Amino acid sequence: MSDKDLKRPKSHLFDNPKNVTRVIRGLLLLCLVLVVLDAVIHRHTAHPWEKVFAFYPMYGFVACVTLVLLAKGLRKLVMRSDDYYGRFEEPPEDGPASRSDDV
Amino acid sequence: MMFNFAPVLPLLIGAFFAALTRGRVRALLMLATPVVGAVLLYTFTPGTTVPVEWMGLELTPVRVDRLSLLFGYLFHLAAFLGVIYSLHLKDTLQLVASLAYAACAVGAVFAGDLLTLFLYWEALAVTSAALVFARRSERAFAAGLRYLLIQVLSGVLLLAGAIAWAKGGHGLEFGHIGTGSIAGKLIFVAFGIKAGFPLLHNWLTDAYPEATPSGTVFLSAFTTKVAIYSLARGFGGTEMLVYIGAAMACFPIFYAVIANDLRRVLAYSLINQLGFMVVGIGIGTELAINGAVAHAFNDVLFKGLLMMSMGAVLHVTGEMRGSELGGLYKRMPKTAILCMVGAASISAFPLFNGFVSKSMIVTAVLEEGYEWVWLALLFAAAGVFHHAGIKIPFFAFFSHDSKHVKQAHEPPTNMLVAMTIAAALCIGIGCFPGTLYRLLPYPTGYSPYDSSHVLAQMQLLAFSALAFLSLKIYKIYPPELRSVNLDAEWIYRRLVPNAFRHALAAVGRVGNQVRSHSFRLVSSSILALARHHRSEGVLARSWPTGSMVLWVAVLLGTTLLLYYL
Amino acid sequence: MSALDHLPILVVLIPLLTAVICPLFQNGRTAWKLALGAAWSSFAIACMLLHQVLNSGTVRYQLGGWEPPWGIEYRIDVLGGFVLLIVTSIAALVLSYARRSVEDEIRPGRISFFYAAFLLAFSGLAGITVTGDAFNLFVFLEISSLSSYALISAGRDRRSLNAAFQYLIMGSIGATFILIGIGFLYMMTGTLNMDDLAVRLPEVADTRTVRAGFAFLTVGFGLKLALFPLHLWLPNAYAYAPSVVTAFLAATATKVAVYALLRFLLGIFGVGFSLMSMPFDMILIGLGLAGILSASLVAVFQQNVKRMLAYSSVAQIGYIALGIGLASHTGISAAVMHLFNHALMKGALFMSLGAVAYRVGAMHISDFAGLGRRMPFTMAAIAIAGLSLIGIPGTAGFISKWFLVLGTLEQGWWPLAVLILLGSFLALIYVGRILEAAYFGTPKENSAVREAPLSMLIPIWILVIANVYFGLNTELTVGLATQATTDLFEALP
Amino acid sequence: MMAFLVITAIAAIRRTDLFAVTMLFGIYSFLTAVLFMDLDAVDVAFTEAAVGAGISTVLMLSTLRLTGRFESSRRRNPLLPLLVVTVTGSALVYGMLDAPPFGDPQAPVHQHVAPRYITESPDEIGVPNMVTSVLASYRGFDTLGETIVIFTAGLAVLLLLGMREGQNLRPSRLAIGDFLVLRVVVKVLVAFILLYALYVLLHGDYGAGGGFQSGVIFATGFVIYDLVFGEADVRRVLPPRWLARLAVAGILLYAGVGIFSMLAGRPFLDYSVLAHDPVHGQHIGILLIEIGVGVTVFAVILAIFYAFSGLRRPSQVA
Repeated sequence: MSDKDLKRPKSHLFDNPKNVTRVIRGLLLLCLVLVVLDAVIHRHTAHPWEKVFAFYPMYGFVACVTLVLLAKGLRKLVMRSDDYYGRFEEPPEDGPASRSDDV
Repeated sequence: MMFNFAPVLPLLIGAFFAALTRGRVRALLMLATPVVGAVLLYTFTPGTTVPVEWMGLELTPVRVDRLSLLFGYLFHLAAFLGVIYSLHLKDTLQLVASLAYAACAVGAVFAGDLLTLFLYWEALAVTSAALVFARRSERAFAAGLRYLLIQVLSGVLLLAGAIAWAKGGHGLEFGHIGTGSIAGKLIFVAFGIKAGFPLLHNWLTDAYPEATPSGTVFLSAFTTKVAIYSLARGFGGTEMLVYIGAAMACFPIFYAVIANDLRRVLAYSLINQLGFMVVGIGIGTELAINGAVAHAFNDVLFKGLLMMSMGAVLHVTGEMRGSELGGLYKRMPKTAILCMVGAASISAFPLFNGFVSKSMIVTAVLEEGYEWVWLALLFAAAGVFHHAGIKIPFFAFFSHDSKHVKQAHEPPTNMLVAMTIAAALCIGIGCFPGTLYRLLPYPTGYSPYDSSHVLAQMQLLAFSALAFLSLKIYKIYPPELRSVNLDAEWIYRRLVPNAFRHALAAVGRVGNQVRSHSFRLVSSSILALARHHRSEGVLARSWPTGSMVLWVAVLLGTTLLLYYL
Repeated sequence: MSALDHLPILVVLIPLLTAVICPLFQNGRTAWKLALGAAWSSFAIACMLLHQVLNSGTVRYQLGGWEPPWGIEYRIDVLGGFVLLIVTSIAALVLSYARRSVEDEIRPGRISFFYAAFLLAFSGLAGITVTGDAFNLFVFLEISSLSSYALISAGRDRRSLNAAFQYLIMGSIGATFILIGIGFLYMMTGTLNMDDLAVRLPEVADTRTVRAGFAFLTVGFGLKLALFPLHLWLPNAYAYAPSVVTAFLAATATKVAVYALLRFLLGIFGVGFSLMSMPFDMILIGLGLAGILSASLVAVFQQNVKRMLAYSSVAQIGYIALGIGLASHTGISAAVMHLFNHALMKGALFMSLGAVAYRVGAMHISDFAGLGRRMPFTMAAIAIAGLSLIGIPGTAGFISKWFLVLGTLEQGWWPLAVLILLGSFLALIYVGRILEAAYFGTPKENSAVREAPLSMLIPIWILVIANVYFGLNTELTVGLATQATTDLFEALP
Repeated sequence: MMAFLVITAIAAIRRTDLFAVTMLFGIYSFLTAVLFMDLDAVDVAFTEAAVGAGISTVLMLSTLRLTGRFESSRRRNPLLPLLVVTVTGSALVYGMLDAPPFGDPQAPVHQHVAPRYITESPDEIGVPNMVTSVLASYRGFDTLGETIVIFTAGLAVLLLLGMREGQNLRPSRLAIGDFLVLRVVVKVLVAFILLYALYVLLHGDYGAGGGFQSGVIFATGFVIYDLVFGEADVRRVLPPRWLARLAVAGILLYAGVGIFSMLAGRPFLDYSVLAHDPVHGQHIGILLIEIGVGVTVFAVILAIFYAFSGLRRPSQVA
């Protein structure tokens, strides 16, 4: 793969938005299958809550959303500038704090 | 006599010769060292102890049992991987320190008494601090000093506890201690510092991101695992640990989500994983202890793998902040894949090693009826996937293309080899957990792969991923920002110094206004303490002879009066 | 009498007479060889004596053939033999190391005088440890003090004159106080022999005169051993003296003063009087603690490394005083052990500083920048001895601190233990400062500093290895210290 | 007498004129010596007179010529020191009230060790002066120690100032030497001083005196001669190098006696082996060591004096 990279430096796997969409669709499909399996497979449970339909999927989803939202809130509380504890030698860097969350 | 140091010797000798040799000889030597050590361990029979008398104390420098043997093998394995990973280095300080550090960790788990444990405990502090210092930046130096202070503090507490424990008539033997006595509490806190208990954890998230690339690989393997071992031996079944562990498993993930430095993310996730182990120890059933120990074993592998992959990125780009990285899969595909293996392992995907140990702990928690703790662990497990499983690879290798993509390339072969071995072990243990289970302290009939477990875990993880995806798509996910996030370290890095300053100022003001003698006394004595001891302070100055003589007279008068009384 | 019976006097007489002969040689090299021979033979004799003492109990020798209490008696017990061993071994090592350092720091015409004075100081200290006569002890104290003043004033730095002068004044006051104390004791008992004093004192112990004498002795020895706040002469004296002198005095002089204190206060007055019925234990603990904390704190801020370690010596004396003040078997053994261990580490440290002075010529902490690379062996020696100073396990310093902490806990005074550890922590900081400069500082560009010569490195490393060896194998130190303490406790009701 | 002593001491502290202070010190020593006489301690008084009033005054005077005459004065608040000293002093006096009364024959001092010195020393040692027999024989080793203390002092001065050899010497013209009367008197006096010193040395067994005092007096003689006639003459008689050798020789003589007794199978400094009759041996031993002490003391004092006067020379040339 790396050899190919060198020859065609501009086209990588996720440079093509179609591939990204594929991944997303794959994940959605997986989720669906897993929920369906929950209904199909008989599971032995140790705790009453486990018997609730789709307990794990819901818990996982809710937990993560809560986590992120709380963390964002936490950021308001604890985030400080980079040199809060005093300035140290700066790694080679240019420009102000850049955002990097554009998928 | 030789046997007193036997488990430590190979690594120690290796460290010694690593200091003297260079180049290929040193590489071979350092590779051979952990292998020889591991073979030596193989000759030990569990149940061996060697009593030694030292300073009138009955000591047991070496005690071999299943628990210590398991950790012994683990540390040799970790040292072996670490050595491979750092083969390209020419920095003698780092190489010597890392082998010596591994040696101390091995010594600590074979220590049969508290004093020997303390010796290795402090040696661990010093040798590991060297790995932080070896980064040789101002930042690393400051972080290393803070790290060293806290580590030494832990040692001091351990020593104090050990003395009190011995005074309590228990002898120095390192067995079950419990938190019943003052001594036990002291030792508990000492272990807790090294295990990264909440509010005592800051040395970890502070220093690990500042160490050298390979230094952090070593750091993540030893110190905390020694603490886990010590907790397992000294405080198995202490209920408080269940709650402490649950807290440890949960709170760091919030920080991990917003931390920018990816190795800091891993440091927080290390605490989170330690939380699982601590819960297991706190529950104290055979299954739980087995789970904790097995998880410690696996954590060394997958956390090592993740640290190695991040170290590789740092090595190649010189950058570790998530906000400045991204898109590296184009240039470092092998590293990216290996990193994802580590991410899958830490997230406990079935067929990866995290799964086979984490599920033991979770099962044990449920068996003992800790309902809320179980929910907390589930939450933590989902969170792990979120920050370590997705965030690390995503921001380092995918996300947007950073400016580093142009110059990036695969790391040196030795790094790749080390990562490959670790990844292979992660998958190997994940697929065939029986080998690991046979090494555990208690016999186990546990089987992780039943449909319920696998399905539940897959559902949990898949929907966590879904959550990440949707948050990302709806732009709710917090962006990576260059920032410092306050943590408990703020107390000693900011609050205490500031409070001290403010208190002084306030005390001075109040003193002026109210002319209150007591306040002035406090303020002036604190100020005086600082002022008088500076190099030109009263207590440090050269004195005129007359004043010295005056002191003599004062002292003579005082003693005379005291003696007449 | 066979030659073996004469050992107690020979151990003092050999260096003493060699010292007297030394000035006759204009050639410093010859004087050095003589001194070296004398020191090593004293060391050999000290070993034999200690062996004798351990095998057959206290060794006695009647000078002039007059039996005590009429004549002067030499009397070596375990404690004396132990301290004698410290003094002779350090003297032998320091002298082995001395040649190049002395040639570098002392004017050529005065080298033989220097060695003579050195040997006089040495024999004075050795004399104190072997004598069993209170006045004779004073005489040897005078010999050692007087020659110490001379040795200190021989420093290159002009400030050494002032330092020596202050030491002279303070030392003389100390000596006078000791003399007055001895005088009071003589007045009340009519004898000068230590054993005899010990027998006759209890009858008159309740008089104010004896107590006044006790106070004089306390303060006099306090001055000599640089007990806080009587330590003010010490930092400058150590900082500006020639390297060899600092190494020798720091490792031995205060130790011998502590020995004399122990001998008088415990051997003569008895533990019961000194530490139980007098508040002396409280004085020692208070001042010892103040010394540990204050002097360590000062050391943290010092810029001159030699002065930093001098303050650290004051702090270490604090530990010893604290140990004695605990008035328990463990505490006093800890103090005795610390005598030995402190001699090992301070000897090694100051000798290494001497090597730095030899190559670099300056003692400011900035002069140490980058020496970790330029003088790796010297700096490694400083590092290891520094660790021992902090009390890192595996080094000798740990052993005595361990026993000290044990002693405080035995009494249930755990806050004291915490403060002792705080002292160690301060030591960590100041030693850390040196090492930081040496290993992380950037060296001055123009300097072409090389590693110290082998003739200096070998003695340094013998001490460094001893620091580690006695940290691991504690049989000798702990055994001797415990036995010496037992003897002190059992000597008297 | 005590009152005089105190007054002198206070006066010495208050004066800033160093010359006057030196003189006051001389007076102080002399008063002390008289006080010792009063207490029947003839030997001590003799020593105090010779050292305190004699040689140290001379040395201080010659130092004064090197430095200035007046003290550079610095005033500090004397109240605190005064308070401390008063408290301590009164505590001491209070302590002393408990001591056995002065001159009490029942005092422990007179009861324990001393009786043997008094009653048996004539038989054991055969020297009428009991002080001499205590110092030189019973406690002979202390005396060796003290001699070495003196030697150390000399060594210290040499180490500090170095020893100058006499090649660049010339008879110096000192103001003090210009008076003819002084010259004549001193010339005559010096002979007597030296003779007296010898007497004190050899007569030490019987009357007050001994090697120490004799050495001091001997040295005083040389110093006076030097002060008046310049150092060249004295140095020609006794070059500095010889002084060092003399000092060494004195101690070696002393220690040699001890070593001889060791070789003879007795403890160090046991004089009884020096002759067939132990008492006679003691006698010889004491004489020998007194000579040793005298020689060393003399040589050291003179060497110190040389060292200081050697310092003076360059400044005069300049």
